Amino acid sequence: MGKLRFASVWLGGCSGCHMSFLDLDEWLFDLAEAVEVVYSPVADFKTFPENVDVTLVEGAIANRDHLELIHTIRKNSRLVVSFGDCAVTGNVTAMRNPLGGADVVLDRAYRDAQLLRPQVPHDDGIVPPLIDHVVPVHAVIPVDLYIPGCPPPAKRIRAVLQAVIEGKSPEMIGREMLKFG
Amino acid sequence: MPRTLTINGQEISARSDQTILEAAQDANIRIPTLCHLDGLTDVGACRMCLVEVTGSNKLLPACTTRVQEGMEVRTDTERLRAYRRQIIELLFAERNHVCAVCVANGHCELQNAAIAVGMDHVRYDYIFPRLSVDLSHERFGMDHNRCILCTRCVRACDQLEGAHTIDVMGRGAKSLIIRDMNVPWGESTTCTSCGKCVMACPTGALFKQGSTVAEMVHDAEKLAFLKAARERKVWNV
Amino acid sequence: MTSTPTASGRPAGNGAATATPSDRLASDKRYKIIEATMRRHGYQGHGLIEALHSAQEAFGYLDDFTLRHIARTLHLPPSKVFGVATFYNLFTLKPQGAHTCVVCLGTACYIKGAREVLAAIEAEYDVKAGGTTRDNQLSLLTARCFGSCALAPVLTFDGETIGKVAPSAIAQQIAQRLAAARQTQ
Amino acid sequence: MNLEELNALATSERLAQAKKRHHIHVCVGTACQALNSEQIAKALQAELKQRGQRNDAEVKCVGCPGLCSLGPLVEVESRVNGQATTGVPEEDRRRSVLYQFVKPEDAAEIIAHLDGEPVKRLETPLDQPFFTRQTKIVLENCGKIDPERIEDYIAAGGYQALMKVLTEMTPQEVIDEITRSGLRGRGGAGFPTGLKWGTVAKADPNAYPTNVPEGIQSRKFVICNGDEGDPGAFMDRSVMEGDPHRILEGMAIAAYAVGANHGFIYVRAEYPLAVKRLRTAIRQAQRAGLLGSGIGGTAFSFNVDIRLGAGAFVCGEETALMASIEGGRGTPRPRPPFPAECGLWGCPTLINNVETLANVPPIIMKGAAWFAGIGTEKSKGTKVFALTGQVAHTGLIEVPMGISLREIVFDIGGGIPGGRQFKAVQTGGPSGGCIPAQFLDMPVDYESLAKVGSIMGSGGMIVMDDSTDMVEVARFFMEFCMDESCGKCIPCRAGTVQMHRILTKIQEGKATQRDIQILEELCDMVKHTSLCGLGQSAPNPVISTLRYFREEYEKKVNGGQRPEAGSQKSVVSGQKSELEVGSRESESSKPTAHSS
Repeated sequence: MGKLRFASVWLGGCSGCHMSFLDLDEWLFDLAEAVEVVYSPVADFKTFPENVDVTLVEGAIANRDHLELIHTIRKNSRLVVSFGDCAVTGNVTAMRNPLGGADVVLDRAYRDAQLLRPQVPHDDGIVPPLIDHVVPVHAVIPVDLYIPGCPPPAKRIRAVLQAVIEGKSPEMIGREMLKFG
Repeated sequence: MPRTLTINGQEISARSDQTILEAAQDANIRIPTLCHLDGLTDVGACRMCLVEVTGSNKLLPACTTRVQEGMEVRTDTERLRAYRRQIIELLFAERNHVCAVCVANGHCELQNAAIAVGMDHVRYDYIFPRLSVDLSHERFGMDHNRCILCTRCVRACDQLEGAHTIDVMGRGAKSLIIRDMNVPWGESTTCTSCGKCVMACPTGALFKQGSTVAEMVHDAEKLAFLKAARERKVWNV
Repeated sequence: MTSTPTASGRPAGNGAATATPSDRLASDKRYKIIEATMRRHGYQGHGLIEALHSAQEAFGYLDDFTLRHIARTLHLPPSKVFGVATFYNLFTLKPQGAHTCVVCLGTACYIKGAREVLAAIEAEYDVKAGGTTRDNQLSLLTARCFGSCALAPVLTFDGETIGKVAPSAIAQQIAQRLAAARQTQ
Repeated sequence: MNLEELNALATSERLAQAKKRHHIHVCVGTACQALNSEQIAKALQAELKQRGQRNDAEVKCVGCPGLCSLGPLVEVESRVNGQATTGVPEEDRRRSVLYQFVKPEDAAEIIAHLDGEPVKRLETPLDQPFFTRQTKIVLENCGKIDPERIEDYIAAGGYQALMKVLTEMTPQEVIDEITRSGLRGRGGAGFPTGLKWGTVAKADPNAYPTNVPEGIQSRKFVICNGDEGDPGAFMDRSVMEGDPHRILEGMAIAAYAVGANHGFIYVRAEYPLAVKRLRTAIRQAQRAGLLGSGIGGTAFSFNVDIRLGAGAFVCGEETALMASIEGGRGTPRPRPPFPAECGLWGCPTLINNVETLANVPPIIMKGAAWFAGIGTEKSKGTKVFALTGQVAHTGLIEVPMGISLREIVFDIGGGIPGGRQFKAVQTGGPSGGCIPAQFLDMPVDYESLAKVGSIMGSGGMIVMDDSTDMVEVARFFMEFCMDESCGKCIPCRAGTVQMHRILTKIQEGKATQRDIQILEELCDMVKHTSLCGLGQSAPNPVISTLRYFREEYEKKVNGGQRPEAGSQKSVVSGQKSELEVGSRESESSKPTAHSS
């Protein structure tokens, strides 16, 4: 059996889930035995590859770039895993939603709160256009597995990945595996 | 007169004035609840404690249904589990329950219920209503984002404190917990600042000022104690 | 809050800021009507909804002062009175415009195009259902069913029923009535 | 007033009426009144005065004769050959003419033609199926008597049933008679009325803690539920407006049977005319000694109060209605205990719908066997329907149970106008369902309607033609339930919001098959877990349209064309349109980087 082609992506989130992933410490070496990392914010890849076996998605869908990427991810991945509360629920990233839309949020961040030169950065490509409402990943594409937690504890990540490597579906039951927050 | 009934096949006896929920609690059988709180009257609103009873074509709330002789109760069927998960998902979608930044994280009955029903994600669209946080009271705060409208605070204020400062305004999804005529908490002229509502709250909707994430531990048992002490002179010291 | 004219043109329930509550209760005869309703129910809590009906009829809406007065008189907690006043659709806490248009959205009206009628009025008067125009002339409301289904789609203008209305004609029908009302003033 | 006095009043009133050769009935029901029918009555009266014919003709304002779509209606009943002497003239010497779309300026012509040929241009035939296919029990007085005169009701045999039960029957005999008649609740669920009465009669007023307010001398209550909230239903309104004393009499009989001394009529505030006429009727009945203490010279006392709703559909639910009468928020509570044991202020309480109570006096007078002879085996008597929507004759009809939908829609209703095809008939309002053409020959009774996924409901019957978008119908009713949910229980409060959201997405073409699956799961959950009837039946319009018109859902989900009529453009939320744009773009453009 060849190695699983493994990817992780960082969308609208704080990267805390990836930090927690790194908390797997020495088990990361075991993981490296079983998977080949083909795309990740902790490695240098430019485009999301094809034929990925499992992709961990951290973060909610918050802008146009996320929207584009998530469809590619779904198309190219056998297993898409919503990784952490932002991906699963929208979480902190989605706390801007009740404000009512992208413009209001940009005003709050770049105009109203600034004393010097209040303006929204407008140069091309500087900031991907925000979508009006942040949504969890499964609101856009079908998702195969959900790992709640902000961030998910390393043990929980390991339990899921262990099962995936062994070709089983992880048992998402109980406080250890399911607690949000 | 005692009644004999079965819950999940287990034969138990109960007093005739007991509800299914009370009988189950005495027999150490757990039935999930949200709007129930020992020490307050039951309203049968959250529907988490619905059980199947042989011979009834309707599901019955365990908290308000009295036991009957020979009753066969099932509390944990696949169908009930599916309904309970849907109810919890509806609550999470209805308002802004962000566990990660909630004062009650780790001490929340809604969060616990989500774990119990096996909720790994919410299938419904999040509504993201715009709701306020009332920090006008010097000791307590109210975050409507976290409120599940269980009315435990309303009942605690009315039945245990006797102030009836708190009630519900509006209706349907627009219902809102209010103090007096929808005044900021700090301006309420009837509130005694006794804190019973805060004790009664199952989530992070009511909290002590100064609590930060995961620091707010409710003290709901105090209310049951208070009632027992007042009415039956029972001090479990 | 400031004094706002009601449908009848009389000053609304909010008196001058200097008047004491008892002044206001004594000077405004409309409180006598509410008083009579409450007396009829023995000043007991079960008369609350009837009292709110009286107050709404007398003032056109329910203001804070009146709600507090009713709460005091019926020995009810203010939060309960407020909870009841906001539960029922017919009670309103905001002053209404000089004229009121209520569009029926019952099933019979709905399938005969009540939505389009409502949309036409909303567009013409730049007001959303439940709101009042900026000049306080027209409040636009919706109702669940007048039971006048044979006249569907139907609406009322200041209590007058207008049946079988067409989306294309309704704006003008209302304009005529508003103009007529202005002339009689 | 005792029985002799009642009979004397009835006789003298009949004699007075017999002196008139022409009885001109002007409908002043809500629909006709909205079309100025009171002006017509005034014009007719003025015309009579001018012509000096006042002595042999009278103008009477009456309740709804039913054919609202042709209103304002004026009916002229004349004695053709008889003499204006004493005695009640025979029926066959009377002639009735019905005028439609009458205007005040038609008064002169109508009066001028009283003795000659009817005014042809205004006449509408009375032998059309709309009238001939009906059987009137509940509505027998509507359109015939002046609802604001108790004498008129008494002359038509009113309050005889009350006198009969008070002087000849024990409460148990009354309950037995109602039980034998097979009468079932006309408010929706069809619970056997006799059984309900019997339960309240047997209930112990001290079984539960009570808190009856001071000044109300009763430990059991009778409530008439006049909170007719289904959109498209106005049966109860017409009865309350057209024959209010009938309801009072039915309530008094029920109160005698169950042992109550106080009653409430809970009426929608949206029905001001009904409220006014009921108030008048109560005053008149009290003055005549037919309400109050010592009714009919017996020891029986019964008072009636009116309570106004304030715009909350959920108050049609029994426990919510009682909470509202007690002055609170109209939120329901779990049952048991049932109102029959623990109702208003904790007392045993009988709640019956307007139409149910209106059936009571004729059952007492004509007997249970007579009533049970009408209708089907399990559904006895008649049912009043408000026939509306895409049908030629809209209005109020009363038909024997068991009549087919086809007879109602095509014979009585005159079929679908505008050359369109029948598509469905919606019964039971927001709690009911849409019945497709394949069931047109089905008998209309409680069980048959339930079998096809609808309910009898209170009697709204809305006909839909082939231009109707059934998903939109489902969305409309879901919006209604969402707005009317009291918010107490989670499944109804939050479930209706989510179901409405999915239906809206379907209408906007933004839903997937998965959404339909989630919708169906929600329907099942909300139906079985909601606290009260509002939530439990809220999914019904969705379930029934999914059952019979699933292809319309599928078409929209799969990006098909929407039917042109009935569909509404809803507000498109920014969120959804963004996602759509994104999903289209993602297919063509290559992602370049991820962002943080």
